Amino acid sequence: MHLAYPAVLAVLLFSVGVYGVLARRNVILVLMSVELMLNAVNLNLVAFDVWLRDTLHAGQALTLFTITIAAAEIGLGLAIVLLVYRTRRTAAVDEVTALGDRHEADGQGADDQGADDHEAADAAKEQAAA
Amino acid sequence: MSTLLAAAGPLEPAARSYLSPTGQEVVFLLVGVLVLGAAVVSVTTRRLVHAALWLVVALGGLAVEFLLLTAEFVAWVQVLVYLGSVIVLVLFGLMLTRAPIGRSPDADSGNRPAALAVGLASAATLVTLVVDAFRSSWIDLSGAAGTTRVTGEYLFSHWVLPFEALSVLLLAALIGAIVLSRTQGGRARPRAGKLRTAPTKPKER
Amino acid sequence: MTTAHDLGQPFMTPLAVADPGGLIQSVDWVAVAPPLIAALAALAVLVADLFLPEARKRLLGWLSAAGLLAALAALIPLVGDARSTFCFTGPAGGCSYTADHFALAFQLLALGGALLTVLLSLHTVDGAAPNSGSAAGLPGGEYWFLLLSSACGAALLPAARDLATLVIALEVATLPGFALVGLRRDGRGAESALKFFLSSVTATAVMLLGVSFVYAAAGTVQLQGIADGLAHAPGQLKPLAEAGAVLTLVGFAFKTAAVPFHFWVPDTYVGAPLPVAGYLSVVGKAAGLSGLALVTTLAFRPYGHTWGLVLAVLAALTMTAGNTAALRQRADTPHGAVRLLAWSSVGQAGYLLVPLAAAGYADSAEPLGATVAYALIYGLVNLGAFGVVALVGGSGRLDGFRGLAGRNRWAAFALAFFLLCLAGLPPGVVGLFGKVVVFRSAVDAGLGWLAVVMAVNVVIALAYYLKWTALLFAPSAGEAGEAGEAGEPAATRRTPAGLGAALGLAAAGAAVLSVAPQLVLRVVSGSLF
Amino acid sequence: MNLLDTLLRCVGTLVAFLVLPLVVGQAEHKVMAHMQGRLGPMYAGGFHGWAQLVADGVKFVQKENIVPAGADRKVFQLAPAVALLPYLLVLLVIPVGPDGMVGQVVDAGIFFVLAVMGVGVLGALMAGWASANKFSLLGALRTAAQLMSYELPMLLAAASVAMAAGTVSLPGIVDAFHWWWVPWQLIGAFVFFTAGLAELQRPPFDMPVADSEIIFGAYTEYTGLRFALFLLSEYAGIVVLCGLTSVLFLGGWHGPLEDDLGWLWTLVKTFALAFVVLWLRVTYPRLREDQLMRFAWTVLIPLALAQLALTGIIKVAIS
Repeated sequence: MHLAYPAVLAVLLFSVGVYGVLARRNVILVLMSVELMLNAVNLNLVAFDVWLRDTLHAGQALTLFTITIAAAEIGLGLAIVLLVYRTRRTAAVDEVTALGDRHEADGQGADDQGADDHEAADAAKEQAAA
Repeated sequence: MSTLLAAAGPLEPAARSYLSPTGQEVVFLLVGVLVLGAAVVSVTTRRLVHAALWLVVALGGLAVEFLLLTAEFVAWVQVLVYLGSVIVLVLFGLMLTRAPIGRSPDADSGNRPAALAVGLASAATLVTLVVDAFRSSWIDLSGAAGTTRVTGEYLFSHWVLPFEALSVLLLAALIGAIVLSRTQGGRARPRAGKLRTAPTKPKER
Repeated sequence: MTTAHDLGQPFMTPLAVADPGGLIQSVDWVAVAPPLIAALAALAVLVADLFLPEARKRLLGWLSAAGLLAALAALIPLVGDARSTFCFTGPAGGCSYTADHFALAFQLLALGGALLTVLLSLHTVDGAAPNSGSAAGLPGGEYWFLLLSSACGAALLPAARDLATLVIALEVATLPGFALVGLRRDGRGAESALKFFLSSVTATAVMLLGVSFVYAAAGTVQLQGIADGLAHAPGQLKPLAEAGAVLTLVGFAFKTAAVPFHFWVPDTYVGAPLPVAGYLSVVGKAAGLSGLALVTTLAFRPYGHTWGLVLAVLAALTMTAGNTAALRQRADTPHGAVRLLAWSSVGQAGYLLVPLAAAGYADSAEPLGATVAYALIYGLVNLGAFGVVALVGGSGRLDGFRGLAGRNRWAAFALAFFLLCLAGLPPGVVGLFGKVVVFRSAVDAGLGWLAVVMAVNVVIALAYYLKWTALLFAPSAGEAGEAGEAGEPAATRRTPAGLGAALGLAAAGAAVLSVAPQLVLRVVSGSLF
Repeated sequence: MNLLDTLLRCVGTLVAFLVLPLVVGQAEHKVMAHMQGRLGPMYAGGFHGWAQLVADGVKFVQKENIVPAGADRKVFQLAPAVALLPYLLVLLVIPVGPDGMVGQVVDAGIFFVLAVMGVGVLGALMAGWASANKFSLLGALRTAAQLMSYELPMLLAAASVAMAAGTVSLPGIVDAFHWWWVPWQLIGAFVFFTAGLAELQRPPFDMPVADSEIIFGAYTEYTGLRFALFLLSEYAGIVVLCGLTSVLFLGGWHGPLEDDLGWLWTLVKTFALAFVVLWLRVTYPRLREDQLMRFAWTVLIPLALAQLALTGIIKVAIS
């Protein structure tokens, strides 16, 4: 098999993943795009491993490791997303901005966080009532 | 699976040319187009759960590609981990964050044109790079490079250290995920079916 | 087989098991002891957490500290000759793990930094943490476990000698960090964790793509083998190899928070529990830095001038961006102190990159010594600064530090000392020496322009460090108005034992090094690999 | 192996896939009835109601296929297939008799089986989400959680057998079998079978699909043929689980006259286990959702780990 086939497929997949990471707004969709990128890398590694006839099988070993890393990342990542959703009631990347650099003076004071959480709780109540 | 693959095409690379692809190459290309198409739909569709399901198609197709590249063990691990666990977790996450049926307003952000430009640019660069580098390289698929026995041998004769480090990683991820998804003060919640002695209200946050 | 020959790949024999007994790699347990002990301690803490009654949970913190001390002690027998283990039983040879001077120095930094962090977080973990702004404390057992496993990864990383181990060690060092950042389980922590997580995973994916390209071009993932492979790679694969090298650097640059991969730093540090922020700023950065040093000086040696230039530009950008942003921090923003430290740590990362760039130009690993020395100094002092901020607590505004000398003299003196060390002014002589060493490495390598940029940056940094120091000794204006929200009670509270010990250790260390800087500067002269 | 041979094996597997679940289903009717002191279906087909399930099938086909208005049509319609197909694939690799009496030899048999069976959970998730019904969604989430939790002990138990046999190929494992493996791997067999039962959501592990609790969980909105497909997948699952358990832990085709009657032994063992599955349904009360989870994590996984350790120790002692 021509090596260019898997290699081109891999880089195209990777680019699709890059597009997804940049274009998506929902955090879980971003995570899925990252998975696409990682899978592209896996295809690359397997193809190179077979091509090189590597006696150490570094490519396949690294592929297995990458798959495991991806699983670990997605597990932890979803836990984080759910945590954000629970406290902020959103899963959109660009709505999670409470910590940005604020150069304009904001008079909220030390407990702005508390206010945030209360807002979230209120929103939740409204949703439940609706 | 070997017989199924054998039915697909001769294992020996007969002629090395772009113009007369072997049966295996044809299958690889067809599956590749499917994978790529599914991936594109997965990152562009505005229905959240559909995106995840298209991702299933893409990742499953990749498992087939691994099989075609004789990496059998990797292919099964791909199915086991990605299709059986990762996607299920993703769907779980989508459903717990209230994925609506139909189009979702918060699927895409405003910078799609920029993202498209970056994606196309990276695709163009990388494809040029790869095609240029591998224009005269062929894979010889005659040896079985990825059976379970071979995999076991190389993992445990060469890659013990990263393998052990991975176990730390997995345990840390597991504990981290559990502790993050536990609600605050969740240790002593009343079990269903038992009488509550006092109304359990979470302490003021 | 013919394909490999056509492209000049080293000939590889088909897989054959030489002897069944040699199937499993032999292990030198002494050499791997430091990360191993950290991992075992992590497990021990996790199991102990299950069985200890609620009242005894405090012991877990001390157990973690003991584990890290033991891991540090395990470094001592390794001083001297380099020892390698987990060697490949093939014709190619090479090892996955090597405990040489470089590895030991960074392991010292990682494990020592983790130990200081444990001491810093002892009082944050048990019970209600008064300075975190939320009533919920941190879940003890899990906190220590995650911290220790991250430290294990950070200790494994500098000794890793192949890309697979390197990548996994980097993940082991970072991944528990995501959970640690969000461990308070409130909105702020979750947001920080999310930002940290998303940008880090993306960087990992990009880095892995680079690794795959490098693997294709060099035919191996062992660092030494990559250097040989790249040197002899056919011309056709050169662009691929270069692209791979650049993409790999991106991943590590992200972990060191080099510009333009730094945007996650301030938000993450602010939302994280303070000791965790300190930990990330020191150990997380050390992990990324050691990986960067290994990859560049060992694996990508043939492309020294290319990445030398890239790193030099990165260093200049990083220190400038970090320091200017730190300068623009206003005194009344919430969490301003942490934000300032975060930006200053970005700036410091710029200094740390300078010797790496110099190593590319000088075509030897010699300038790396400056990075090691500076990283050790920076780690000690920066953790100390985070410790004082944790001690003072309150809203974390810079205004809250006004007149600290009047309320808590020792804390004020300690913070002032740490800040002066970071700035590089007497009496913080050690910071000054560190900067001089870094400076010299740049000049020696012929990077005059970088030296100038660095000098300008040191001056910029002086401004905000001195401003903060001055604030400590200024009379408290508007006592009554400030008292309510600046955390007055927190400042007059008795210093918790762990925090005090950590501050004492850091201050004593910095002071000793200021008197006798040759202790750490000796690293500069010796050979690292 | 030529194309004809491959085709023949595929057809054989398909026939087994269509017939065996029906046999189990019919057996369930009659066995349950007799255990409860009833007769069960007696009329369809004449002799003891043997054609009852065929009649049921005809009825299901005639029913209207309803897709709820708010549902996601495509996913809703696709879900039964996703739930059913993995079992067909798994059946393809289960060896029935010695000397290649198997649909398709897969080198990494155990891995293949567990990997493919894990995909089935997607069907339940798709069905539950696409139904636009909160009970369905809840049931689907419970199903997914349950399947993910029980996947791990199943994997560990299977790993123990693979370790004992020194291979992960299913025919290879049966080849290596000795009678004393039964006591040796007893704990593993228990864990595997129980976890498999939970993966099938058979009673007593049927909390996610309990009709009296959350009105059939993910399958609430399904009618007609699609519902029948879900039912079929449950019975196919029983066949697959029992077949796997007998191959992995009970020696598959081993028994008297195994050269000629090997296939019969496999079938006998499979159906004996299937009988146990039915028996359990009649005997045990349903586990509560939290008990279900706790059972997986605090009972089965430690047991599986213990079995793994035991296997390792004895394996080292033997060699």
